[in-house]
Amino acid sequence: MPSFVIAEKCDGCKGGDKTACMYICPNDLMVLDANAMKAYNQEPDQCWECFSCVKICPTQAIEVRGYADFVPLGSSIMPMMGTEDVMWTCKFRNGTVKRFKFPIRTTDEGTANAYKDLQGKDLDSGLLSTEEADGRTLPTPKTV
Amino acid sequence: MPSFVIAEKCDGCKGGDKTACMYICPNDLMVLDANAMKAYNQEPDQCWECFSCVKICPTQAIEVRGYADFVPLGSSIMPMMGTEDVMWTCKFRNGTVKRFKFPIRTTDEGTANAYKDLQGKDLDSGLLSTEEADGRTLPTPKTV
Amino acid sequence: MALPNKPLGELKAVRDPEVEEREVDILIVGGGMAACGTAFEIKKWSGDKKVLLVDKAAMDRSGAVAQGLSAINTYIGENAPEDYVRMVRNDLMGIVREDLIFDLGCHVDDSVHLFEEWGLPIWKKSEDGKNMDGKKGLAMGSLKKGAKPVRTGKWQIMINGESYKRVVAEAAKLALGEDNILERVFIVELLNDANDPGRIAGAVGFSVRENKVYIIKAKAIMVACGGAVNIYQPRSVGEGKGRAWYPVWNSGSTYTMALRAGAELSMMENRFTPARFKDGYGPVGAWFLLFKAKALNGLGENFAASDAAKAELQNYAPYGTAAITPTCLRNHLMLFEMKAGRGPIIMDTVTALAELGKTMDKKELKHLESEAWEDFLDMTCGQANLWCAQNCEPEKKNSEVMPTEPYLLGSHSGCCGIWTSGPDYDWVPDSYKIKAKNGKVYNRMTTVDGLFTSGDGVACSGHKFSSGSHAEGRIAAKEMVKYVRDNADFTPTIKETKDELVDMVYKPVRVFLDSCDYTTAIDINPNYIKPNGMMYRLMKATHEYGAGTATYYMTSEKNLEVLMDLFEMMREDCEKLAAGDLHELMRCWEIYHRIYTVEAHCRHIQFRKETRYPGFYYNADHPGQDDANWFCFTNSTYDKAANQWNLKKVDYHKIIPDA
Amino acid sequence: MALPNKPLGELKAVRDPEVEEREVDILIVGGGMAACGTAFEIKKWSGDKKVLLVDKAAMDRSGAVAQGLSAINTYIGENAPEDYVRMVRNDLMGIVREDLIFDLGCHVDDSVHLFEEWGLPIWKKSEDGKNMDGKKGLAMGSLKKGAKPVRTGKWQIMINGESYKRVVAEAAKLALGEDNILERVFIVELLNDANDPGRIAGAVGFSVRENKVYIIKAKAIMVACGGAVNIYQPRSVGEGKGRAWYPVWNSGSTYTMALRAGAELSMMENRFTPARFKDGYGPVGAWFLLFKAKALNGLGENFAASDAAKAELQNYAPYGTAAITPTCLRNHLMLFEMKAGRGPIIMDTVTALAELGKTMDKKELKHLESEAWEDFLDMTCGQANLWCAQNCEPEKKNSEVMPTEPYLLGSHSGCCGIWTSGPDYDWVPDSYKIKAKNGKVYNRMTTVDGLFTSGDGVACSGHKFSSGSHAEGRIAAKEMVKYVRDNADFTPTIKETKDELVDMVYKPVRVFLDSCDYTTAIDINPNYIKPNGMMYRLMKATHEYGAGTATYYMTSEKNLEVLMDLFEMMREDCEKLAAGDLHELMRCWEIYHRIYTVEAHCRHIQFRKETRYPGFYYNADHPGQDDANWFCFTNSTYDKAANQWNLKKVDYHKIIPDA
Ligand SMILES: Cc1cc2c(cc1C)N(S(=O)(=O)O)[C@@H]1C(=O)NC(=O)N=C1N2C[C@H](O)[C@H](O)[C@H](O)COP(=O)(O)OP(=O)(O)OC[C@H]1O[C@@H](n2cnc3c(N)ncnc32)[C@H](O)[C@@H]1O
Ligand SMILES: Cc1cc2c(cc1C)N(S(=O)(=O)O)[C@@H]1C(=O)NC(=O)N=C1N2C[C@H](O)[C@H](O)[C@H](O)COP(=O)(O)OP(=O)(O)OC[C@H]1O[C@@H](n2cnc3c(N)ncnc32)[C@H](O)[C@@H]1O
Ligand SMILES: Nc1ncnc2c1ncn2[C@@H]1O[C@H](COP(=O)(O)O)[C@@H](O)[C@H]1O
Ligand SMILES: Nc1ncnc2c1ncn2[C@@H]1O[C@H](COP(=O)(O)O)[C@@H](O)[C@H]1O
Ligand SMILES: Nc1ncnc2c1ncn2[C@@H]1O[C@H](COP(=O)(O)O)[C@@H](O)[C@H]1O
Ligand code: SF4
Ligand code: SF4
Ligand code: SF4
Ligand code: SF4
Ligand code: NA
Repeated sequence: MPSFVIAEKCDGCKGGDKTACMYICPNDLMVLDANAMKAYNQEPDQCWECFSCVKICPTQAIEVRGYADFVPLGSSIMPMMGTEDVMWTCKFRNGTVKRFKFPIRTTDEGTANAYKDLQGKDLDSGLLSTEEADGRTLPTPKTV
Repeated sequence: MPSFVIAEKCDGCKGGDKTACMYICPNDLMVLDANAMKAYNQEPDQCWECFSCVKICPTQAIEVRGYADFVPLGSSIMPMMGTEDVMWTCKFRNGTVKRFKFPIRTTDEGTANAYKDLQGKDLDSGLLSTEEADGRTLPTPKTV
Repeated sequence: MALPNKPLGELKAVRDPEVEEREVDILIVGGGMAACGTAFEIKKWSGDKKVLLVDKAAMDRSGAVAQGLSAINTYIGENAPEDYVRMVRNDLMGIVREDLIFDLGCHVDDSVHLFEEWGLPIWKKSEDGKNMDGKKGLAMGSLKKGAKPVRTGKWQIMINGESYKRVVAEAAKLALGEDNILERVFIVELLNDANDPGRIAGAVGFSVRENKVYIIKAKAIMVACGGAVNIYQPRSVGEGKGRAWYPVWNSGSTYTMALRAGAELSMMENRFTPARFKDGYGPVGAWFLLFKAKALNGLGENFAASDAAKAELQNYAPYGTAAITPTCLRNHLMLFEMKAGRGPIIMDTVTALAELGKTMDKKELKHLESEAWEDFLDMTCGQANLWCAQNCEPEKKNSEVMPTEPYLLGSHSGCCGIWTSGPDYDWVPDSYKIKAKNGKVYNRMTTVDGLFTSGDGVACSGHKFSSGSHAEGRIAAKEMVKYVRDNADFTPTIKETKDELVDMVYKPVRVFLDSCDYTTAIDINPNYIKPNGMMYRLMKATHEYGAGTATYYMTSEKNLEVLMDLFEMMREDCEKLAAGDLHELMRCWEIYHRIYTVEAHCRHIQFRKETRYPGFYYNADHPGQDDANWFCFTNSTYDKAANQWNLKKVDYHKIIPDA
Repeated sequence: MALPNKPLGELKAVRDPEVEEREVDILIVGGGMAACGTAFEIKKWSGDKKVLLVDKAAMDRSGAVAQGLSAINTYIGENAPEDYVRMVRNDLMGIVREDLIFDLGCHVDDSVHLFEEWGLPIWKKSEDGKNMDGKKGLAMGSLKKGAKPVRTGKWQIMINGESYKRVVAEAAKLALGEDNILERVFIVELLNDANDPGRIAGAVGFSVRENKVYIIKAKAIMVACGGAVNIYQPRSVGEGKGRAWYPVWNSGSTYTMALRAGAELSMMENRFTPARFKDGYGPVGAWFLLFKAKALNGLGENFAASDAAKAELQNYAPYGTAAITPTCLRNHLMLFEMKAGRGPIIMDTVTALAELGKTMDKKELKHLESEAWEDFLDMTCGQANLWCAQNCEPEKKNSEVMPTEPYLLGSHSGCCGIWTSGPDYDWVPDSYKIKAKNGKVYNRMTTVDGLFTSGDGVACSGHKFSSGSHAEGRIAAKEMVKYVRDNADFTPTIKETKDELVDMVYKPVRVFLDSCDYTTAIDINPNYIKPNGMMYRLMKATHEYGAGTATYYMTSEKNLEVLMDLFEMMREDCEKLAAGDLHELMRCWEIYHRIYTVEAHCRHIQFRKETRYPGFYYNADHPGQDDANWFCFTNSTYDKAANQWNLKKVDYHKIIPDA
């Protein structure tokens, strides 16, 4: 299910030298043609259809079409990312449309508690930093 | 085992609009880049390794390298066409070289007897034209 | 670098091609062995009739023999044509058209004699019984004059066939005249007569060299476009997809075009999955027959000679117990080993050559080595390179053999194809004679009036090979002329308008041009599918559900049901095939032809509720042979207006008694 | 058009890259679940030590969780860690490292609690026992505070995990600091200490964004590059090659780099060939466990519940007869049906949803439908699209399931990987404790001093999944700090010169530049091989000889022998790998890593003369389990100077008694 870029919609991330799709693709597939200022998938047969590029593109320029190997034509699925939810539009080959909304995160982006101030105490114990802070003790198994 | 063209050796058949390799490839793979005046195989994964292009190229610019799928690197086989014989040079991965010469035809090119003057007589018989000329009769099987 | 959203190919396709209309008496579609036979023969009979031959490639190297051949597998010689029928019948598990086979057996040698006259080097036996190559052998005189060929089996003779096709094409072209030949034109569809849909009236195709559509009217047409390759996933799926055993460029045009024109196909369930040297697909016949090599399983056993194998062959008596084990059963035994994990199967070239070498001097040994390499270099060059790459000298190192992916063909050791009329002899059963509208019988005519076939196109008569295909093309040539003579007042009329035909042929180009700018990469576009993508889709479907190598050639009722749905969707999606250049336009039509052909194959398997050819395919729900219900032909037609397949049983007649 | 002999790719490779040298205390290679755990934890202990994390991709979406996940498969919760050990032991047919598993079971929940705090939506049970999604479920409070998760099985909990990786990476990056992170740098090789080859001293890699080689010295290194994918021919071989079940971009770097650095691997014969929805590779766990669906064979039978199946499972007691059938045996039963031609195997979604629907109102039904789709949309989007393309609504139409091609991994339901030290507790058997040169034991340290691993890298301890991998990365983080503290006077020294390292990393670029002008097409050149070609070569070899899907996962001694020769030639031919751009340079190194990894896998299969995991693979020459000889770990090392593999047996210890 390789991703493709809709020529008209892609603005090359306005010329930033690190486009969103290039930045995100875990398989290094998305590249920018600097002359055309448009992106493309350079190796469609290595695309995992992970939709990372689709979800991140600021102009909704990226979609995916089913792998030729086994996906009949005519369907599509497209995510719309919000801050809290993702909304999926699923179009069937026969025209049926289904929409689904799912939560994606319950906190604001950037606010994950990294426990930056937490400093571990006993480096020789088996406890992780937060476990130590919680005062946990480790069990010993009943062995044979 | 896709064919490839050695850039330096190909002269684009001196600019004829019908190059030898394009003319012959049974799978329509060889094409000429008219700007570069050099040929290339446009669809290597549909090459039958039939060597037709290799054999016909007037400058010996075409060779074949084993399909990546299953052929270890380093070997080569190369035909040299004569009017009566073909001479093969077979190089092994380990350096061994074998040469073989085989007849290819026992008459001069262009002289195949097409029996142009032979006209059949009895269109309603089962005999082919040369059979009729030879005075053959057709057997009837012993049936069950 | 530019965006990769430009059409590839050096010859871009344009929306509106030129159109060239032609009108001839006889049209020959194809330029292979059969068509060359037709081309050689036809002018001897046709007088002032107009004949045109159209080949998608260049006749010098088109079709299955492009690369050459190292043997002619059908030469009757000193044998009786009755025995030839018996051999073919046994190899194909009893159900064949004995009229066609006997008829072919009566003519094939004449073509072989012509080949020799034209310059094809044929090995000869010297007076002291040694093998002489085709050049040295000239000293012994010609076959026609009684010189002895080098026989591998009872029917096969050895040649130096590197230029086999060039020689045969030369005679064909000289006989027909260059003016009557169009090369690099791909025929897309046969056209029925506007006034009589049961009759053929023309064909439509296009040039892969310029933007031009050809509309050709004809009274009689020969369709001889060879068999079907790359309809199943091959054993190599990268670059190696091209390395099919049979010619990768033959795409089932024969069967699909006939089917869509309304012709009846027969025995399309039959297929060929030859055992070949693994991956390189080099021939094994010479190794088994000439060099007397044995195939061993992973444990080093000559499994085919084991008691277990003999017992298994008993289950398929009388075929399995005949002197020569049928090709499918040879595979069956091999597959049994492979499935049990007793692979790889090894051709013991080392022992074979050592045995032969025992009675040979140095020079003879050298000659023997050369013969072994010639077998590959004259017909499967890549196998020779594979040996080089593996550092394999056959006298020192054995090689693996394995059955290939399935092919559909009617001239080699398979028998699928188009149902044709037998000759109009007394001894031919009436039900084998197709009556044309005028009440007459034309040998090798299909059930569509005026449409003939030969070579891989003729059903129920395998083991013709190169020589038989040529002879059959000649037989049909004469019959076509007869048909045209008898239908002198027929004027072919085409229902479709010129524009409708151009719209059909160039549809993939328009689909492409309508949408190609939409995305930034030319091959990934939601509005169309490239033929390459459709090819993968087809291959995966048949591979997995249609008894491909994925399942060791096993299918079942349920799997076939799934497959039929997949075919239907593929054919719907073919409306969105897209071509940016002329080469790709050909690929579009090829995949379209492949889909119909392999669908016919799988529908026949589905219809025949038995496993007639163990080793070629298995139907898990109907594992054995069922002679009570299925000792018959299965024939199919397709109604293209209604998209409807019809299958039926057709009686078999035994003509030639057992020996 | 220009000749197609120009290098592709937007970022061309140049002959002489820049070099950046770095020196840190701790290097984390990888940025997936495990590495994020390490990154989160390490600064809590490391004080002023320098830490660097290097990921080939962007941590927000790198590794296996890029696409999201719809469940966390390891959450101990109300269960006992002892039971967790028993479950893993049974699923992996008895031979596992119970110390590692128990240890993991003690820490995994802490990571899950963090995930929830960071914002990962986790489903909850409402007071009346209904399922609430991760947003609505917030009302029930957090897991840590005692809220009840929605359990599918005993160990799995449902989440809305679309942004799982983004959330986890955010915390990791905040904790470690952007300055200590290098993205888009591919690590090629780990480097041993010049003075002590049994110790790790650094790593070398390159940027895929600019022509730059990184040489990084470190005292302790974590290698956590995930599992290995596309080492066997996948079930789709065209565009669909990318649609692996596990992440196609994880290429065995973990195993190969460790192996080449001298680390001992263990249980590399283990593999995972999960049953998945056919082709789309959508997860089945929720369907079996949450929706209670059954898998049917082609005859409509619930084959796994048949008497024959029960009898078959008896053969693998006690594993086969446990309450939960081991994953490999579930496959085994399915394969038996498929091989007999009783496919396709169908997940009966229609009946399952109808059953559940019986007790539901309209709104609940709608929610159920949404849950079914969410399972795909949150982790295997393409499967959802496949349903759309097939017009498949799971309440109306069933879908096919099938086992995939083999994957190598140590965190999901497989257990291959690197042999590591257990924790230094009294109850841990001595032979499970690896002593560093200083005599101390560092949990999750490999047999190479200073080299640690976690997640997919740790052998003999499967069923960690996303949560366990994260927790394990945290465990190892602390141990690495301890190691650095204890080895304060160690100065890593690299034997190879800067030039030697650049020569090694950029060799494919130079091979390319030396020859690329020779032919007119960039991919076909006799002087080099592109990584894509080598990938096909590898996949075909393992597919056919190494128990790939070609043979229903069957191999044999003979087949393995052939395969070992093929590997050797592949590794020789890797000297001619060629890269025209930076992306292709990564592909070169990936295929290199894949070859070593899968060779290790196949050598382990060859060494272990039994079939421990029927359903994952079969050795035809050793079909059964042989507890007398093979109830042990198998460990391997590779001597890169001598190109020599060494395999041995290692004792297994039962720690946790049966229940
Ligand atoms: C490929 C191959 C074939 C053989 C063998 C080994 C190998 C590796 N072996 S061994 O295995 O035993 O080794 C044989 C052998 O040694 N001896 C022998 O006699 N025959 C062997 N064959 C079989 C014969 O070659 C075969 O029986 C005949 O060639 C069949 O003749 P014919 O039916 O005419 O098919 P063709 O392939 O020659 O020609 C097809 C033509 O059609 C053209 N074409 C196709 N589609 C078209 C379209 N749509 N429009 C226009 N033209 C369109 C083609 O260009 C071609 O001209
Ligand atoms: C792909 C996938 C995975 C899972 C599932 C379904 C699917 C479709 N399922 S279900 O089936 O049950 O549905 C699970 C599920 O629902 N629940 C669950 O908890 N876990 C599941 N997993 C398993 C977990 O995801 C898995 O256990 C962990 O992610 C393993 O963690 P780790 O060992 O860290 O591997 P990683 O893939 O996350 O990260 C690898 C990193 O290495 C980088 N990398 C790789 N090579 C490198 C190199 N040479 N140089 C530099 N960096 C280099 C990668 O970029 C990445 O950062
Ligand atoms: N083992 C065998 N026994 C008998 N005939 C064979 C055998 N192998 C090949 N042949 C025949 O030899 C010819 C060439 O075989 P092949 O190379 O398999 O196409 C065909 O006529 C085959 O039927
Ligand atoms: N049929 C089953 N029986 C028991 N557990 C299963 C079954 N299918 C999947 N699982 C478990 O459910 C989780 C997710 O499964 P999967 O989707 O197969 O990765 C894993 O923990 C599996 O072991
Ligand atoms: N229902 C089954 N599922 C999986 N394997 C089976 C089953 N029944 C038998 N087997 C295995 O299949 C092989 C052949 O068994 P049988 O057909 O009973 O001789 C043996 O290895 C059995 O262990
Ligand atoms: S993220 Fe979207 S807009 Fe930006 S370069 Fe990629 S496709 Fe174009
Ligand atoms: S879908 Fe995923 S793998 Fe494919 S191009 Fe987009 S980010 Fe890359
Ligand atoms: S035949 Fe040879 S010289 Fe002529 S265009 Fe082809 S490669 Fe070039
Ligand atoms: S070897 Fe044959 S198929 Fe390949 S390009 Fe040359 S002529 Fe065409
Ligand atoms: Na979920």
